[in-house]
Amino acid sequence: MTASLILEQLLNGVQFGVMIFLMAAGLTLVFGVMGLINLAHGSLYMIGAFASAAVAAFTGSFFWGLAASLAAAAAAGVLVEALVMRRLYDRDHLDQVLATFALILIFSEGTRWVFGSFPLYLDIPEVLSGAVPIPGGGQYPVYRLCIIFVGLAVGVLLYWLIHHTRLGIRIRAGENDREMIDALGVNISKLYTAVFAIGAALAGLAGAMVGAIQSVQVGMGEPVLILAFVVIVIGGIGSIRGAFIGSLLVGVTDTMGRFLLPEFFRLFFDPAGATAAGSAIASMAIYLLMAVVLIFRPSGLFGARRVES
Amino acid sequence: DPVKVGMITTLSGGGAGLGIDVRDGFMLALKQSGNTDIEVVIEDDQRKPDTAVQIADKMIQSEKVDVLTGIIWSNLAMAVVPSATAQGKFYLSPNAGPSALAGRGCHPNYFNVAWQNDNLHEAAGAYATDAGYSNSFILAPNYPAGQDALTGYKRFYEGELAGEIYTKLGQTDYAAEIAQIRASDADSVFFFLPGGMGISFLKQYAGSGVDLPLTGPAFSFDQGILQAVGESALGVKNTSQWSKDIDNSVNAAFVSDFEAEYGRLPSLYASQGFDTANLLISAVETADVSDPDAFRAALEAADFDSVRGEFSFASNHHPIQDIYVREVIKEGDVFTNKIVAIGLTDHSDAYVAECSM
Amino acid sequence: MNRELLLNFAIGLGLPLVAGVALLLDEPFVVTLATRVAILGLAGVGLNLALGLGGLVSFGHAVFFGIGGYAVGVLASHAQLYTPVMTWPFEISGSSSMPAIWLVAIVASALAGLLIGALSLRTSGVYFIMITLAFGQMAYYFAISWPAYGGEDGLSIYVRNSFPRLNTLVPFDFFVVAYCVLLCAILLFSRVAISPFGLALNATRQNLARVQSVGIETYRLQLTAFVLSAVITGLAGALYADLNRYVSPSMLSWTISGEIMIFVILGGVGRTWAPVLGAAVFVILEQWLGGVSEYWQIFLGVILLAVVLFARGGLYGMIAGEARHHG
Amino acid sequence: MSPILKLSQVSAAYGPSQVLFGVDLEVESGQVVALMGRNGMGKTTTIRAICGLLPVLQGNVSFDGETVKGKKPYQIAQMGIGLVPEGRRCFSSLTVEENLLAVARPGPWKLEQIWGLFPRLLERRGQVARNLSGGEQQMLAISRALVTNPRLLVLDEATEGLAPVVRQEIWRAVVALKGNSGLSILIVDKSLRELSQVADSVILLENGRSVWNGTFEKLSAHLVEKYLGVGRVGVD
Amino acid sequence: MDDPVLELHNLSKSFGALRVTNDVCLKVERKTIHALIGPNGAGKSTLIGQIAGSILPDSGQVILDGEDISNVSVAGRTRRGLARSFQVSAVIPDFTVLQNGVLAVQGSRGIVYRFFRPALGEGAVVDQARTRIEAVGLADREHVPAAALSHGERRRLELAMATALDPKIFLLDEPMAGIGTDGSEEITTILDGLRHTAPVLLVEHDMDVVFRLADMVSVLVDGKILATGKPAEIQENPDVRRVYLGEDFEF
Ligand SMILES: Nc1ncnc2c1ncn2[C@@H]1O[C@H](COP(=O)(O)OP(=O)(O)OP(=O)(O)O)[C@@H](O)[C@H]1O
Ligand SMILES: Nc1ncnc2c1ncn2[C@@H]1O[C@H](COP(=O)(O)OP(=O)(O)OP(=O)(O)O)[C@@H](O)[C@H]1O
Ligand SMILES: [Mg+2]
Ligand SMILES: [Mg+2]
Repeated sequence: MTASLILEQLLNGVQFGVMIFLMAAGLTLVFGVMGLINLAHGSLYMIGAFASAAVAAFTGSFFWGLAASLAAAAAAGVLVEALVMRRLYDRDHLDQVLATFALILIFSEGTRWVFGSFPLYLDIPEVLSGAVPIPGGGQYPVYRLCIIFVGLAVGVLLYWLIHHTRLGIRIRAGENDREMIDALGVNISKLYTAVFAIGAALAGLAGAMVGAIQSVQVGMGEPVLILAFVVIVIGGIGSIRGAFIGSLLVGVTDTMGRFLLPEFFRLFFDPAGATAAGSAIASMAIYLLMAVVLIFRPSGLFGARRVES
Repeated sequence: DPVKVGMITTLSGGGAGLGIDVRDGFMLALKQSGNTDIEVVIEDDQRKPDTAVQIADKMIQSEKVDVLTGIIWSNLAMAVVPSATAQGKFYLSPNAGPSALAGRGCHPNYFNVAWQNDNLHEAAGAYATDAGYSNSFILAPNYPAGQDALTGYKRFYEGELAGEIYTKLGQTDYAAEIAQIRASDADSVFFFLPGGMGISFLKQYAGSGVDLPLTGPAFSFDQGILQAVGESALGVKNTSQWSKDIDNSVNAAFVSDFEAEYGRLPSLYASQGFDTANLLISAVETADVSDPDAFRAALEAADFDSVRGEFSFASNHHPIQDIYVREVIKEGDVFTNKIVAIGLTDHSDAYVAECSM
Repeated sequence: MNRELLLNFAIGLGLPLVAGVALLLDEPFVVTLATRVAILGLAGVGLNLALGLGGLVSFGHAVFFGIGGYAVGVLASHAQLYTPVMTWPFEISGSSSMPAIWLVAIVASALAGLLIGALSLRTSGVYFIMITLAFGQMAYYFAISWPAYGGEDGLSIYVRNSFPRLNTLVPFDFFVVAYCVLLCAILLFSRVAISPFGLALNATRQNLARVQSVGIETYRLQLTAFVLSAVITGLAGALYADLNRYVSPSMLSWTISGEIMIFVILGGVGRTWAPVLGAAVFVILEQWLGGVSEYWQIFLGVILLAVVLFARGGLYGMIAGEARHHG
Repeated sequence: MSPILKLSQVSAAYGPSQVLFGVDLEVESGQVVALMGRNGMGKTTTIRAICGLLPVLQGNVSFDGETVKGKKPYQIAQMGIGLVPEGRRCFSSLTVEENLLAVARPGPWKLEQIWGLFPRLLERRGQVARNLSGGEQQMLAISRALVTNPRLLVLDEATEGLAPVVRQEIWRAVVALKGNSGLSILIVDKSLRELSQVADSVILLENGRSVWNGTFEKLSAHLVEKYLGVGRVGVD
Repeated sequence: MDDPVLELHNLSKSFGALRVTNDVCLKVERKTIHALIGPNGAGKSTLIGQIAGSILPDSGQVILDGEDISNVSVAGRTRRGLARSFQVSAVIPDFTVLQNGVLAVQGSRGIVYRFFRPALGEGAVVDQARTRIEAVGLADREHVPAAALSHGERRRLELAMATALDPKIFLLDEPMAGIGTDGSEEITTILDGLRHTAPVLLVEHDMDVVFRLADMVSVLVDGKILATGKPAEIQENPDVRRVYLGEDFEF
């Protein structure tokens, strides 16, 4: 185990983190900022992936696929908001849980109905394939660098949207007190639809981008959903910066855990046992991380803390 | 009176493809046999053990089936088989073959028509040895099937291990593992990553610039899934007890009939479903299910034409069969496999001895 | 709340009635289904105590469900192999007697509840949901990769454990056992809901600061409720394992936590019998739709959606009207 | 001139429980009208009905000759009604400045004017509303309504929890507003003393009905006694 | 008479750069109403919060009846005899007026860990809750859920819950706010009566009430006690007039 390998793994961790952030970005907006519990986020992610796979296969162009993923997911988002979420704003959060759980069933099986039960083919475009050498030897896949870039871009865009545009301010106001912002002359429900669609589109984009180096299949969304919630909560609900830091933490923890823990356990156990034990702990690592963070910072790293309980 | 067969298999959610193929293969065989006194009820287990148990209870208690079959996943099999056989029902496994049911937990009424879980991995190990690999890097998910896989590989592989990794079940990003492979001085990589995990790994491996030879069991290179992997899989060696180019008339007929019937190439799972049905039919034609001992004997005889050619049961009711090494190729614009070697001949499994019957 | 009372009776009597009739018509599977409803309902009643009364939305109740299950699996498997569960510091041998196993399940899930609750209750709201989920996932991955008791393949207990003077392998007998446990839990719930403890718990759900300012230590209060809830769900897990004669990590997976929560919400949060109704409807839909089409889950989704959109407060809210206030 | 706001026989309910049983109310443009009544008589409910936050069952509400019945709250607000709600209801996680930016509409009232009226808010401009003191939140609520640049300002207990000095400021401001810019004001407040100085007319509510209206001069001690339950007009 | 029920020793609290409570010392004597007035944002509620324990001071002690309760939890302080009413009504919305009262009595009497008897079956508890609710004029609203109360009605309930605690001292944060014209009279008399059961630390912006009731008045400005004294003195204090009462203030 050399220093350069450790370095590369760190890089992988960060890279994975940014990838997670990309996957969580849409939910950061919808859940973190608008305060809606949307379990169907994973489904929107899946829709994006399937749309791009289908269109890419049809047109032969990955980038048309990308466009399609945005469009399809956004459209789905608008439908969900207008037909379901909107009716639940003044309800208990638990109703949103049940409703969006139902949406998962509908989307997943609906997708399977349309596209069949086998994974779809979606590969990275020629221009972005292959690997480039990185300093300190070793190679790094071009496409992963793209994902990092897009992830960062999305992060910046979100931050700007939420904190430096009137739209962002109004959305946050709506999250605080929907009735008041309405009574003061802002058509909040229109804005909510729009922003929900943006969130959905981001989920779709992530689905397409990440789907290309993973497997485009029914049920691909749920693990993403959980991961997204994890990073948002670690970072502190409502904080874009938090979600980003959270993603990096999770990415690095998970990668380094998978990499180092087995090594670590070899100091005590026989190789086979060490590998098993090490990877067992590694698979829990991110949840351990979340638990620890919340125990010491009950509202996440950057969450708003109440002074008066 | 007709023999009633209950098929519990996965028809919804992520793993549905496998269940559907088993079902289609099975039903094709029935259709061809024209055998009217086999009646089949099919239900979806959603890949949930408790649902599978519930369905099994239903089939046994109200539908009064004589034979159960269809389960894809080891953990579901473990949930259903022991209590079903304990209640005197027959179970024919078209896919899962957990070691527990092959060894100490074997049962007279339990027959596995596909393979014991370790088989394909053992063949991969044997192939690695033949191919002269001396320093393999091996990885599999951290759950029993994964642990069995690596054990199976090591059982027949004689070289060194450059590394041994258990990944997280359902893991989707393999950058870290691939980096470790690159850093190691391995001369070959063996991996068992069923379903989406395999697709992700292969794509990312292809993009990583590492080009060590890959070997693995058929699951990630099977007809259904292969198209999704695409180029990335070309040239990979994978082990399987069946391949559409196994050269015998039954197989040829099966492949063309299946394609004619369902408009797609058959998969490994389809072939297993097909064989399972034919085994059943052969037994039903020679014995009456109401006489368990006779029926069991008929099954043990395995007097049917398998698409795999030679086929017989070991004393623990698991197959004795050849296991082939296939290479992924491209025919026209379809990705598929062709046999390049035989990994193990007339191979049984490591648990026969433990089974006392 | 008159109609609520009627509905309660309808469910409370309907369940055994169905089972009884099925017995006469020799439909053992229907009895099994009724048992399933009773057990899942029981798990829901447990969660409802924390979620409905205390507003503690736990997304980790599968842990307790699973612990109950593994209590059965471990003890029974050791009993079958005549090996002790542990020999140090003191010897515990396996057992195949339900009451004994239940005791273990209760103690185990209480301890787990105490630990998880004590840590999780430092947070609140969505953070609480997620931290409980975290503990759930940890337990799940641990169980999957821990080889001792079968890992993901789980543990088969070939025969159901025994209950004095009953043959638990007979579906109806086992139903009786499960149903009686359910009744006890329901009784407990309905008493607690209106007790001083219930009142205070209910208040913490709505305004923590206020409850503290009248001199009540809310942390202790919520922790007590959480443990109570964990115990009930754990007991349900034990019964569930015996129903299936099988335990596996899938009992610990987040989807189970989700399903239990769905039963509660679908039935009507905070209403005594609601989780049972929720479980019943869910199980029936699964059974019935499963036959309709390969894509039956779409229909399930649509129906659930319809319920949320058109019925405030779940099915109970729809039939018996909104609760005057929870509990 | 026609009234800018006119309620005729308005009745409204919260779900099953009816609260308003016929409220008549008129605000001439440029006027200050006081809406008074004991606790729980329906003042806030009347205001909610005006702003479209509560459906009008019977009767009609018209603003500037145009009926507002059935319009969405934001549409009504955009017609030119600025609400200072009971209990402040600031956007708790937004900063003072964001609270204002969220709803600001073009017109004479800009942030500068606000900072002028409430220097305190300028000091706190970067602080999230949740952490503001009660009075600061009240100031913010008032400012928030002003920056929507309404033609009718609706104040529901807007001086609650304000220090006497600040309260006097507000009353001065009200007079000033009334003077220039022809702003009309509907005001709910308990301090008779100040109201008597600024209000052109009074409407008394009793159990959801408007039982009397007229000018302050006409408001006899007996009426005050009967409907406001006050012996001496606030002062002793 | 120097036998204070409540003593504050050098309390200080900062939020970041902002010094909200600045070395505050205060004594509340028995049988008195001690008014705490001061400009908006002076730090009154924060001070109340620190006394009640919901906000932790950076330094200083809170002494209740000779006992240092600086490290006692909110609930603990209440059980030791602090009763606090919130500036923003904090009642239990889903509960009826009566249930809110019962909750308070329950808490103060430590009747919580009873699982099997109905809460509303505890005769003594319910009776006490009732009397306190009647005292604030909500008798006929007993079974209305708090969420359905008008603002003023909710303020009354808030007060009732405080009195239901039978405390050693009341901390009342703007009890008059929102109380309508009619209420003023009524509530004022109630407060007036309170001093005989227990002293009151009264935060209030309604000067009519303050100067009618208070035995002592302390003026808090920017976290510091500017002045403490008899109402008459305070009224005449030029500083107080400038920063708080307003020059043209007359009582
Ligand atoms: N959300 C609600 N649901 C049901 N009834 C309500 C609701 N809000 C208020 N009420 C009832 O409507 C009546 C009028 O309430 P409203 O708030 O209009 O009174 P108000 O005149 O504003 O009193 P206050 O001076 O205390 O603010 C009260 O009796 C109150 O109980
Ligand atoms: N958590 C906090 N973070 C930063 N500043 C705070 C926080 N809480 C209060 N403040 C500030 O401290 C000052 C004192 O607040 P406090 O609520 O005690 O004032 P107050 O005397 O009660 O005023 P009012 O009479 O208006 O209620 C205010 O200026 C407020 O902005
Ligand atoms: Mg009001
Ligand atoms: Mg204050």
